[in-house]
Amino acid sequence: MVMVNLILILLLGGVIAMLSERAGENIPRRVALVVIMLDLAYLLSELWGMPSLTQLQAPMPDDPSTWLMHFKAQWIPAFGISIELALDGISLLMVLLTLVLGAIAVSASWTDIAVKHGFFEANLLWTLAGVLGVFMALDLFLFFLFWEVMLIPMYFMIAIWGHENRGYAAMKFFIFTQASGLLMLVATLALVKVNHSATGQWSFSYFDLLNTPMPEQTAHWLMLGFFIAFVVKLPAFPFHTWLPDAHTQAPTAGSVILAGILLKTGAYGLIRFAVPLFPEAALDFSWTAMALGAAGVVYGAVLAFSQSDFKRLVAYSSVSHMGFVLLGVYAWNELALQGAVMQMVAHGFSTAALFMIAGSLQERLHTRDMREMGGLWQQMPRMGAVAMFFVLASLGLPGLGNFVAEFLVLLGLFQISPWITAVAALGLITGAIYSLILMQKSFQGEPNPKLQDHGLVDFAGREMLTMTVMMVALIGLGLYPQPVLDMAQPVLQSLLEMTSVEAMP
Amino acid sequence: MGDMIWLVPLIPMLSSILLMLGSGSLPRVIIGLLGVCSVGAAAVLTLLVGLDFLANPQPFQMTLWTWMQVGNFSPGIAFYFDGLTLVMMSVITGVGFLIHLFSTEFMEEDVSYARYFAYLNMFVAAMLVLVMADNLLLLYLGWEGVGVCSYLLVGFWYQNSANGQAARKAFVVTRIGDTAMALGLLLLFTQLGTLDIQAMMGVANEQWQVGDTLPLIACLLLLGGAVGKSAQLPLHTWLPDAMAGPTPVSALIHAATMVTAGVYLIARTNGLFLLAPTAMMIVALIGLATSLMAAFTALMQSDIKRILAYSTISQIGYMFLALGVGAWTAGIFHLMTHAFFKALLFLGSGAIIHYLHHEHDIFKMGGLRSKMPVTFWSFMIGSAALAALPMTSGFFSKDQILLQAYLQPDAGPWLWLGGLLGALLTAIYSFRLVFVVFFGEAKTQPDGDTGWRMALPLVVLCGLAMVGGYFIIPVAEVFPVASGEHPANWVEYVSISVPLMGLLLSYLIFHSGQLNVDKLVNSSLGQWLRRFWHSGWGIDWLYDRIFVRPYYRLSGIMVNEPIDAIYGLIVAINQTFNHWLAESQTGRMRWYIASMVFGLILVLTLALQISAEAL
Amino acid sequence: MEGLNIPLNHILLVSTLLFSIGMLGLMIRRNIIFILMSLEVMLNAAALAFVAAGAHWGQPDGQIIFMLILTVAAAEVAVGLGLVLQVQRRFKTLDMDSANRMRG
Amino acid sequence: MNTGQLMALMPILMLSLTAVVLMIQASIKRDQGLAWWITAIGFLLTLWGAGYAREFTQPVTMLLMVDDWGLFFTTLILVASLVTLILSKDSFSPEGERKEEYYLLLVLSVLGAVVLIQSSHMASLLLGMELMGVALYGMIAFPEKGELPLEAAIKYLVLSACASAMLLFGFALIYAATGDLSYGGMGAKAAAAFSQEPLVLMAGSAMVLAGLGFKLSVVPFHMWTPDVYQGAPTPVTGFLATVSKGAVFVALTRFYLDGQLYQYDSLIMALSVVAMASMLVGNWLALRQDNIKRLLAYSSIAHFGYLLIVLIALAAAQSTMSSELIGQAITFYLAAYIVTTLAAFTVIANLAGEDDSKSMLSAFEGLFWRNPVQASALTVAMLSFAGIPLTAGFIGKFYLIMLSIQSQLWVLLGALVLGSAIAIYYYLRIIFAMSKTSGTMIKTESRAALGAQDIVAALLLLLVLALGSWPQPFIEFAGAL
Repeated sequence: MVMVNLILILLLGGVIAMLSERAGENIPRRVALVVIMLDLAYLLSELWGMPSLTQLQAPMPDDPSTWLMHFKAQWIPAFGISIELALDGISLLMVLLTLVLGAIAVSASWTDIAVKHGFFEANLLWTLAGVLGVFMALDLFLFFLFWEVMLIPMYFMIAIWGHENRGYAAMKFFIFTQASGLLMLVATLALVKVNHSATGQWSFSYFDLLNTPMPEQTAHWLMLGFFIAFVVKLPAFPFHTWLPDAHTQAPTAGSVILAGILLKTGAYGLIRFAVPLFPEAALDFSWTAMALGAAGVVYGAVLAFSQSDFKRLVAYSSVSHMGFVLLGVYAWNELALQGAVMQMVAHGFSTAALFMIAGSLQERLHTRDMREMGGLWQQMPRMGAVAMFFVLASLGLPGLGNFVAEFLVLLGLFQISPWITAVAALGLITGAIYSLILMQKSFQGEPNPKLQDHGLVDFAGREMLTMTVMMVALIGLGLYPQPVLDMAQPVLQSLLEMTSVEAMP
Repeated sequence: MGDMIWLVPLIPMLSSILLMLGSGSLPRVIIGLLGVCSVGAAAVLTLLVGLDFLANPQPFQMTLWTWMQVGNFSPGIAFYFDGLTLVMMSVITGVGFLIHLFSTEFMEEDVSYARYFAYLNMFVAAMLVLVMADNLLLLYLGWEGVGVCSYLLVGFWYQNSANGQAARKAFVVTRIGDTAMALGLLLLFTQLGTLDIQAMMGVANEQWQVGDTLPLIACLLLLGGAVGKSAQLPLHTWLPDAMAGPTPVSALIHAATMVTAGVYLIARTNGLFLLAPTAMMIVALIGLATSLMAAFTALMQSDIKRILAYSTISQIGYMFLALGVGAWTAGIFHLMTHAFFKALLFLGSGAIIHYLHHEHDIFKMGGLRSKMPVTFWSFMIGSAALAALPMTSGFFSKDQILLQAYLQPDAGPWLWLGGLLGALLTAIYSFRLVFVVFFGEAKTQPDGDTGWRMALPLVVLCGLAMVGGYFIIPVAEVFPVASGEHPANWVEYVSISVPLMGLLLSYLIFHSGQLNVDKLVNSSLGQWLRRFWHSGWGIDWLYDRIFVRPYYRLSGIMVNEPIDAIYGLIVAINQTFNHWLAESQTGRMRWYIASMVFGLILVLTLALQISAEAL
Repeated sequence: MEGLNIPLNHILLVSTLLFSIGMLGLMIRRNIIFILMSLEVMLNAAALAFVAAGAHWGQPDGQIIFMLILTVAAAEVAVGLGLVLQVQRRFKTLDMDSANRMRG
Repeated sequence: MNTGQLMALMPILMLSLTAVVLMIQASIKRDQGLAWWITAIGFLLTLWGAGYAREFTQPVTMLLMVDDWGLFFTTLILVASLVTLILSKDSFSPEGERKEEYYLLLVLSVLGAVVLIQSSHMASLLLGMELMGVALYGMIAFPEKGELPLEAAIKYLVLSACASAMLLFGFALIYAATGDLSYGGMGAKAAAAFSQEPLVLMAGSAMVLAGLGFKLSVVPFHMWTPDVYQGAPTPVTGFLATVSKGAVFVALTRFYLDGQLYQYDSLIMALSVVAMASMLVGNWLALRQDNIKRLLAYSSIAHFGYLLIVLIALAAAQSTMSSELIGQAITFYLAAYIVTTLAAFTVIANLAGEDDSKSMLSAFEGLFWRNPVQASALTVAMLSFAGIPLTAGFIGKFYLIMLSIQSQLWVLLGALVLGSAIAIYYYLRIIFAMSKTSGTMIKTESRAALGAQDIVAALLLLLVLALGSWPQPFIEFAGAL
């Protein structure tokens, strides 16, 4: 019930936030912040007394009681569809990330949103609710439902509060994800059908659908359906082209949520569903997937370098970074998987922060074009320093979270294929190139004379607080990632065991 | 005392963080004090720990916490302390302290005083982590950390985009090496199951035979990192450009400490390199080639800092040569003495630049001998040590390198000859610098000579550059015992005399003018060589054509997302269908009826044809 | 009936022909009146086929349907003619090709 | 005919009664308010009658088949008619006079639809369809002003009559081949007829499909749809889209099932081609349409293309597995489609009225901020059309995909997925237009009270969401039919 409540709090909070606009324009964002904090506090208080948290056991796929939390209620018994939510280490990590970044996104929307504050915050909260659902749902029907429904408020966030080209971007985002979602729906239903033929039972439950026996050919096709849906969201090369537009056009808070959380649902889906449901097919497919991942790493980096739009550059850097996640998942050993999970968390913070910086710049300069910037450090040293920090994080400076992630991925990947690792490692070089050019064009270089009398305001309290949270998080992840690793470890362990048994019949 | 070593990097780090946080509000005095004293404290601590160690030379390891643990991969935030660590720490904190002190005066006028010291302190911290690291991953952390600090400091005056360009070049070029090194780490872990340096070398010795392919690949990958960081061929091009940073930065990072990290890395992993004689040979050859290439280039430069930069490249080449021939101790020894005299030279040049209104061109200087006596003597001593004139610190270290190179079994004499040529050139260009800048007629008037905060480091470094050669570095335990062989005496005599010849030549050419080389220089071949050498053997040009421009062109092509064009095509197809079909909706009823008739015929055809087949 | 021993298929052929003629008329005629007439032809073609089939099976159903078709056709034409009046009034023409304000 | 059969005919009787009362009323005193009420009460009575008749389900002569399934759709159609009625009240109020005939036509058309739904014989099908159609011509052409309704009506009349002719000719051929006019009889004799006169039987069936296909506006019999949708008064468009199409599809299903047409591969092939063409062409046509009524016309083409999958799946299911899903699928999809379409047309009728320029997309800009209830209803309707979860349309699509997988109709499934992917674009365009904030945005004025249309829209909105998010009761209900 805790998990249902978590989602309900956000849903209702959204309604309250929307209605609260009548009380004043600046009320909704406070409401939203309170709601998210409440949700977080609720989750933490529920976890507090949980003895299993200190010594997480491996969640067995065939035994829901070994999971941290499990909830199941009938929903559409005609098809064996139930409201089944469960929480294990990885889900918990993602849920925590979602809530923290959600709060950060509210902070990002503080001054960014000019109209319809209430509806904006409502959409934000609803998106978060949908994402939580995605991370917790273990009924495939329910998962698909959250997967699709979370896009709608996100669509509104881009379409209503986005920048100059918002219509196009929102549409592209929605169509890419929906069209790929259709494939997943087809694959899901086919999987259920196969399971139905085998057992005579309708069931959408993850636990029932694991180990569904099916011919190799079928497994390949079904796996592909899931795979495409997830890698579009991830996004992986060559399905990434919605991302630069959506990220660039979204309002800051939208970009934060998109990059910080929504992309992770794709990675989560791969780890949770695409591979475990079809272990053999995934194994056969892993070379293609890893090739796509490596291509994405390099391609995203090259594209990032060619951009002159601040946000677009950051967006392409996401493509590059998520390539590592794809590599990590399909290397499918403990090191690489830990790296992928780590990357999900670390990238969430680093990219969210960069988008917030981009948003702050746009708010102050009314442009994202880096050709209009230059030498901003002089007027906004704090923002410059913060930007430098996150740029360094994004290029994988050891000591910060992203490095741990990328290194673990590469380490795991190396055991599978040194050559793909070598290609992916090119991303470290190209990553440095685009990251540094970002700093050069915006904060360094000759100050743009046009901006001299702009009276630019440096980061102040609220912004610094938000940034500090993320900086501390990244340093913590970089120097002592163990808590995160420990949370994910038992889950990955059981996934690995399960699939390895499958792979060797 | 040993369990305090974690404080050594921590103090400068904390100071750096404090300086960053308080950059807007702290008064300058506090900033200076914080910056200098933190490194001073680190130096004192190092000294104390070092004394302890010398009394009881027992290497020890200290784990602060496990950095991460995934399966059997569990690198720690852990330090390892032995003689080599001590030498490196002493150089870093000692020379670092002096340079910090120097900087308080040098940077006095700068608006970003706090930022400067924050970066510089952070650099010291990172460098300390690098040399103290117990495992390669933590070493990599320090390694990248110093790279970032170098980037930040080279581009310290960020408003000039040329500086930014230089800084990025420094970072990216070294990153290429670093990536190779990272791959090396991956390979080592995958093969040996650990990244703890000591344990790893042990496993490697058990698992691999001398001459195996895997250690060769691993060593070459590590060498890639070392080559990048230490500015050796083919990744040396960033160092001359990195001179865009403030001069004390050049002294600290690009002469004394960071650029020698590659040497340290190879020395630290000597156990691996011993398993790969081919890699050792490559190290030696790279070192020799770099040292000669850079020496020739230094000879042609007119920018005082670039001369010193190429000289640094050249000297590190010597160190590589030493490592390559197995003269580990000599290499580290040269590292130390080089740190003394090159820091001295850089600081000296910093003083000149500071008081000469940021003049870099040595041909616009001249006759500074009397105006800046402290600087003059610094340069004299520094150049003497650089040229390895007898009794200077450089002499002892370089002499050892050359002698051991001679003993290298495969190509010893050739390496030795190459080294000699380099030594000759070194002597020529270093005294060329002295003669041109300090003798002759005065062309620019300096504002005065150094204040005490600049003078003191110079004087101390002068002393170190003179007597540093008598130090005995406690690394005997770290490296395998060298063979007790000695080459024939004539080898030694030749080695000693060559620098002196260089000095003489330099005197004759650049001071007395008795040896006129104008004709040679002005010949077409001479001109060509001059340009060729001046440009650093055209390597920058080559890289620009092979890598930089194609990358820009590629990104220029890609800016509009070729992949998106595919989706654009899909959209266009749909739009075309939409267009055609919308055209078909003419609004004319007869046309609609025609469509229905067509439909009827279609349905009838489908229905009838197949049933006819079924008959 | 018995006297005229025409095979069913022949009548069906004739009615098909009639139907096709009606359809052709629909396609080539512009005048709304002629269009309505063509429709009548088509409906009657169907009716003819029904009658013939009814005769073939010896059932009254065919004739009944024929009557229904007559009624239906009458209703269609009645409404149709009503609309024709309106068309004439508003468009000032009976040319159906000119009534194409809606398209695309 | 016994009493039970009479009771089974209760809905038809009630509607006929209403029609008679309306005529009498019009001849006594012309009062459109009263006529509206009579119609409304008549519909409510019929609703009751439909419930009442559930006790007496049975075949009534050979012409009509009164069963639960048909009664359910009767109910659904009556609900749709009630909504049409409510919408018509405002839509036609500027017309002023002669409204009574409109209501009469409405009642007659509904009567036709009910007969059509319950028909089990070619004659009743013909009568029901023509009654419904002829009344519809009148309804479409009802507005006195403007040329579009007239143009729409005449086009519909001519094309529809042409389609009727095809249908009738098809019937004649089938009759000629089998010698039976009732579906059941025809089905029973079809197998024998197929071996003797395959060409005549197939040609007849194909022509019937073509004729019914016209009413469902599947490609290539779709051309009339946009023009009629656009030209007809909006409530009538809604009526056409829901009642007329729904009833015809039910009739088609009965004919197809009882006539055992699913046995013939060639017919399945023809149906498949038509279905696929409809899915793709419909969506492509809608892609850049700016008139929302035309857009919905095109979208309906695609939707009936989707729906045909069920009939095709039936063919495969018959040979392989139980057809339990199939009945549910038709019921659910059609119900979802009707409810969703009603929601959409309710909003459009309210906003656009009879002004053609107001049904352009640009007129919907910023609707979210002007009228959140209506905008939400339209948004949910669009999401339901697009098949987004939590809406009724999603469950419908769920069934279709499930059926395609079960029957392994991969090509059709591919077309369904492709079509749905294309469709997202134009549904989203509408939503995007409504959410625009730019331009001269009037701040939401506090509206006095919710109008009747708002309530209808809100109810339909809730119904769409309820069907989508809690479908279990309805699935059970549909399964029991």
